Amino acid sequence: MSSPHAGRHRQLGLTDEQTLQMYTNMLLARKFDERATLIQRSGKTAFHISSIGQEAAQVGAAFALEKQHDYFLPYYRDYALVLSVGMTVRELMLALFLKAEDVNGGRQMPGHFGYRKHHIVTASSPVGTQVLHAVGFSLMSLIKKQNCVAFVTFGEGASNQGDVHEGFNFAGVFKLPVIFMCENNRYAISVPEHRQVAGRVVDRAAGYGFPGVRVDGNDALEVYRAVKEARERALRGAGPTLIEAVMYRIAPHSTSDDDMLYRTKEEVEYHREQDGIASFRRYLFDCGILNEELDRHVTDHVNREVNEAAKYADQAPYPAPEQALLHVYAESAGDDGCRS
Amino acid sequence: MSSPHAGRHRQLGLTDEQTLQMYTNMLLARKFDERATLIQRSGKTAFHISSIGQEAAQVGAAFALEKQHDYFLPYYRDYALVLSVGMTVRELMLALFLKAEDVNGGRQMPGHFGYRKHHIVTASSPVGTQVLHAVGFSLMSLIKKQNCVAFVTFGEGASNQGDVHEGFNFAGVFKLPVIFMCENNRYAISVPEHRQVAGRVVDRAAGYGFPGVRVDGNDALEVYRAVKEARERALRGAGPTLIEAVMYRIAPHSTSDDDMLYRTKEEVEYHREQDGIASFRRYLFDCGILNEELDRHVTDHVNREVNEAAKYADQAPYPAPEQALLHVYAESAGDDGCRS
Amino acid sequence: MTYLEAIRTAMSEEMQRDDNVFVLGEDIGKGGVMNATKGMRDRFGEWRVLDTPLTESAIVGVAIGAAMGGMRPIAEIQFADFIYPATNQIISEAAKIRYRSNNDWYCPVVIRAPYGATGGGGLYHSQCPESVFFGTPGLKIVAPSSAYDAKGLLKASIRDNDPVLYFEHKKCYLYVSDEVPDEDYTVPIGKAAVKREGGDITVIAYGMAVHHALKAADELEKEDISVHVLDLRTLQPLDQPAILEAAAKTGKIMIFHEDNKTGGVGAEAAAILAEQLLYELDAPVIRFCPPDIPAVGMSPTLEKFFLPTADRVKEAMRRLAEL
Amino acid sequence: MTYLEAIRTAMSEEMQRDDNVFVLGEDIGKGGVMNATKGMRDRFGEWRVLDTPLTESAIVGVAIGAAMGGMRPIAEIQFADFIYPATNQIISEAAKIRYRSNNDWYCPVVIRAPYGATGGGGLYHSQCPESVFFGTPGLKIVAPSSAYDAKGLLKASIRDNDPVLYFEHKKCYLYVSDEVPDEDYTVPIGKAAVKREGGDITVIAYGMAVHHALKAADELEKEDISVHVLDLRTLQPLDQPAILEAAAKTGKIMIFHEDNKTGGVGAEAAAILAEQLLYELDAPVIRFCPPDIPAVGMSPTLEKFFLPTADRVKEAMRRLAEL
Ligand SMILES: Cc1ncc(C[n+]2csc(CCOP(=O)(O)OP(=O)(O)O)c2C)c(N)n1
Ligand SMILES: Cc1ncc(C[n+]2csc(CCOP(=O)(O)OP(=O)(O)O)c2C)c(N)n1
Ligand SMILES: [Mg+2]
Ligand SMILES: [Mg+2]
Repeated sequence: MSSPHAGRHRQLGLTDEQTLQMYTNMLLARKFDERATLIQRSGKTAFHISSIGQEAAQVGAAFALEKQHDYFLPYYRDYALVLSVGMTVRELMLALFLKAEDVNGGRQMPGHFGYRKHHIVTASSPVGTQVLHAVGFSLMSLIKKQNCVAFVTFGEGASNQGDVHEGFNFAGVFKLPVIFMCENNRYAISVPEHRQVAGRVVDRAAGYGFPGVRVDGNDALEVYRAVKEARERALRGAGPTLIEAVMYRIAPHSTSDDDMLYRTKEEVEYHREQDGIASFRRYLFDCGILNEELDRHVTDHVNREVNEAAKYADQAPYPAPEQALLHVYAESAGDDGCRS
Repeated sequence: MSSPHAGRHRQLGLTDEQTLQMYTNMLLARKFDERATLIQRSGKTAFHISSIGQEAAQVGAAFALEKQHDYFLPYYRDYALVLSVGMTVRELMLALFLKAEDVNGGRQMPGHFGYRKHHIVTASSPVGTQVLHAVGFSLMSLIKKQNCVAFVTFGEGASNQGDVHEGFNFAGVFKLPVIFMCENNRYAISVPEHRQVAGRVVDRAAGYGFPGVRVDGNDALEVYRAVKEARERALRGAGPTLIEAVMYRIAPHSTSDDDMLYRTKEEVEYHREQDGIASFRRYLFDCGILNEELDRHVTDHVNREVNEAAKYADQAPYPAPEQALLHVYAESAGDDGCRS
Repeated sequence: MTYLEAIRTAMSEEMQRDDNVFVLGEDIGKGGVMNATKGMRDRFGEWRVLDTPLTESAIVGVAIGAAMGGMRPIAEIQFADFIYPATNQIISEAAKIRYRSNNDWYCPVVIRAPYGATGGGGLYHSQCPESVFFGTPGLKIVAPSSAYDAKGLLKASIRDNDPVLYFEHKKCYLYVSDEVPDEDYTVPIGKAAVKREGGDITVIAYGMAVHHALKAADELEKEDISVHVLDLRTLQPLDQPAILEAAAKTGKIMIFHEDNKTGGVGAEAAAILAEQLLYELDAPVIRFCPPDIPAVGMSPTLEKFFLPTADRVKEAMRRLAEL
Repeated sequence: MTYLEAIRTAMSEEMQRDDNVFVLGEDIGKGGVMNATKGMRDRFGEWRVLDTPLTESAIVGVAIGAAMGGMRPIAEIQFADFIYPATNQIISEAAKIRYRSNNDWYCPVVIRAPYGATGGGGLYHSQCPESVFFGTPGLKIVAPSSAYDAKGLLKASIRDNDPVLYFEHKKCYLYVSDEVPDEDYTVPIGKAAVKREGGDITVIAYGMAVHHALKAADELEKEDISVHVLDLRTLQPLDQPAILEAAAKTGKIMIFHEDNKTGGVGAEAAAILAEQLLYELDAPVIRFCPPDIPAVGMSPTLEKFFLPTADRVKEAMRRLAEL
């Protein structure tokens, strides 16, 4: 029995295979996340920051962009995004376990993505700074006629940082090919949206003369559509777009946070039921792309991948202590630094 | 012969006397400004930054606020504003000449206002920072139930600084009694508005959930009305207002600037004809508040004041060199610093 | 009482004493991510324990405005690593308000910044940003190492009529606990404290380094090496007489901090000695500090390599004593 | 060629040589408020001499993004006094990109900051903010004093694969003029230069202070005092061997800069001497710097009081020589 919406993904230009892949990626991110939480609780790792509730939007966005061509400036919850543009769950696990083989060499907290090969731009902790870098990449794209966009995400809390505003204005003045996506998960640690954001994030775009689009972050296809349109605008020289994807942070802020100090179980439960993965799964069932058997198969596959990755990362060696001294500066004048 | 608008000021609650005073203050600021430019050219002083073209808006705003009660956070062109809330032209001249008796003791560039007695808050050069201070004053007013507002101005260039955005958001979240007024004089040094501001300044307010009002900065009564309404909103707990007063910077950016590098004489001349003082003068004539004789009298008086102030400041002594060492910190633990 | 409780108590007592005192910062309503303000919102209400938007420049800038308006704000920066967006407000504004206005305005703001490594903080939750603000005239900087000083210096900072940057070491929060009297007291800003008397070498330190130094000194005592330990407590203005006195005592000086070596507070201390105590130095001055790398790596091996420990500092102290 | 022309020439030649090089900043299209980019927009077009909005954090942050994307941006801060809004982008981002990414990303950005007093600049158009950024590992800092070095160091900075903060002294712009060859050359980052050989005292300086020192040295020669002058040129990394060698030459060392004394680069230089050259010092190290007040007062009397001059430094040099 197919629902009235069953053809949505095809109308948007997505094949059945891509759509199934979207589902797989969401699931992979979710399973990674759940496992990472358990691993942290077991005491094996120091810290995990969860993305549960944000996977659908991230995957929707990623599929609207071009891998290894566009530039990605994710923030720390974007596991599903980076998995969709080239990172492996093993790499995420190596970061979680802070091992030498981690892209960042175990230097950074998990969730601080960066991978030149995949055009994932290195991230720091101070929130919002990456928005300006994204504008810089888009300026580069324009000047060097690279025909690519920069895609950057940030939380609704971070959206209030001065850098974000300066980035909006800079990109607006020069009509740069950049897509700003706010993952509005309603909390910045303990501070709820209404105590954090005056007005609405999406309405800020108008103040800079470019469109703001508010989408249901639990609806991967809706996000896909918005990002795809934004990308087309950007590439035809019409300038930036601000997308506000509204979702909910299901887990506490991080493994160090006790969210029951500032919200109720009921509120969380209510939102857990809106899960964007579950609804996407239903959609795939409706379309006949997924059935119980295939779903079991996908899930098994994902679980196996997560298992293997965790095992690998657990056993991988830590960086040698003296590694700490390397890479403050380029090793030689000619050293352009990148490994690729 | 009285024009159809001749009663505007009374409708707005301004007496004839106040309206004449507004005119006098504009004129005083203008004459100070012209004289300061000449003095600088003569080599007697180092630097002047002109306000010509912005007096009407400043006076309109000042008259809508309460002296020594509300807090004023002017920016460097606000001569007419500070003259209207308590400073004298002698004090402006002392600042221009950098003399010991200057409120700032000759330490700061002219145009960096500050006068605790008159609730004029000390200003620095980095643009936009004062917006956050204004928000702080309004927070104080709310917490301590002072029933006063903070009024802050800044240029359209400065409006892009991160601090301004953070201030808007902070004030919006807590509905603070603060009035933001952008004096949009179309240039930030050499950069014209369209290369500086993406979208329109006024439209940014909506992004923070409070009203934005765009007014003709050459129309003192229009600005008065907007600020008065904003003040009422603020005091009844309805939160901040952003006012964008559109005007034109008639003079070069400062005495160090050559504006013919980036705009034409014709453009300047066109705007000079829109002068807000001249139109206010015509309005007063229309209302029968001013006539040729009274105008001559007012002008003579203003000129005399400016003359005397210039002479006084010229002859006043410079600060003693060792004064430079004072007031880095409070002199004693109990020293609260202020002279009043 | 723990160092963390001392901070909380100081804030609470000052808020009780003076209605103008209030705290503002991110997540402080629920108690703060460090628990420094735990329970305070219930006691003082949400306007005096004010959860702000996630904007450090605004936290400091708004505090500056409120301070000029007659209040005594305590601005909490969630981690010292995130203080940089507020640099302009701190250096261009807070530090210069009294001076630029010729004493007409002043700015009694306290900025609390939890700093230093605790284990598992990585590059951006472990930094020691003292050196960025050190040497900014108009600003005072304190960095207590004991609960007693944490309370007394925080009270002094709140009552001070100039801006104070209050660096609280995150590792001290629960690790450090000592006697704190019930009565009201302050610890004067600008005064160092001798933490241990000794005759062979002098260690000048602040923050967690003081504890490592004391521990190492205890152990070295068994080897008949007698260590004099000076805790700077205030970084700006430095207590020059105390530095000179402590250094003159032994003539062999080690300066020890967790901030990077180059350009740190230790450079100034060493410079003061080179300028004013040259003829009494019996050995080259030593700065014992982490290497000049951007910050602490997150991986345990990297972190351990970076951080000074009592063991490592003991080695260095012994070598100095043997010179 | 003047120092200012040297800067302009270096930028123009590098832009000619490499399409990835471009300049961005406030008012640079019309030539910049200092004329550093005069005529360059006509030559290279408005995308390569890019007038930005009035937002320093964006100027630096966008430059960082473009640099990671393969370009070589030169970000102009209109006055060094206005660099502070960009502190977070400089310290948390530019300086840590290579390190935090384990050498996967790097950030070849140059930030030009006109600094120092010229007369009539007042508190916010005269500052020397070196000490704020000094001691930030991952960042390089240069501060040339001659036209030759200005050009050579700017070229080296543009070609460098790490972020460089380029402090250009505003007083040097037109005051300083010297031989600059037509051929392409660079001055290596990290190397100091002996500007004058001498045997009685050593002056270590950078920026305008070098010229005051040289002038004073010339005059002292008539009094038979022979002065050795070292120009640091690069502030980070400091050229330690050159500092030690120059200091050892005379054993009497004065460190001289326009930045405030406390926490300045001079503190580090003095600390290096106290650590590594103690036994060869014949007199206490002297730091000759302006007093620790927030900044230069605008009034001529205040400014004159604050600023070091050749006369005043000569006095101090003579006193050191006579010790
Ligand atoms: C400049 C800065 N200040 C404070 C923090 C500490 N911090 C980390 S995450 C966070 C909340 C971020 O909220 P939001 O932007 O909504 O993203 P979310 O975590 O909800 O996804 C805070 C305050 C930080 N990382 N950076
Ligand atoms: C943070 C900062 N950057 C740069 C400057 C240098 N500057 C002084 S005024 C000015 C232009 C300001 O333009 P706008 O805000 O429109 O005000 P206007 O001068 O036009 O009244 C600039 C760039 C400054 N004062 N502060
Ligand atoms: Mg959030
Ligand atoms: Mg303007």
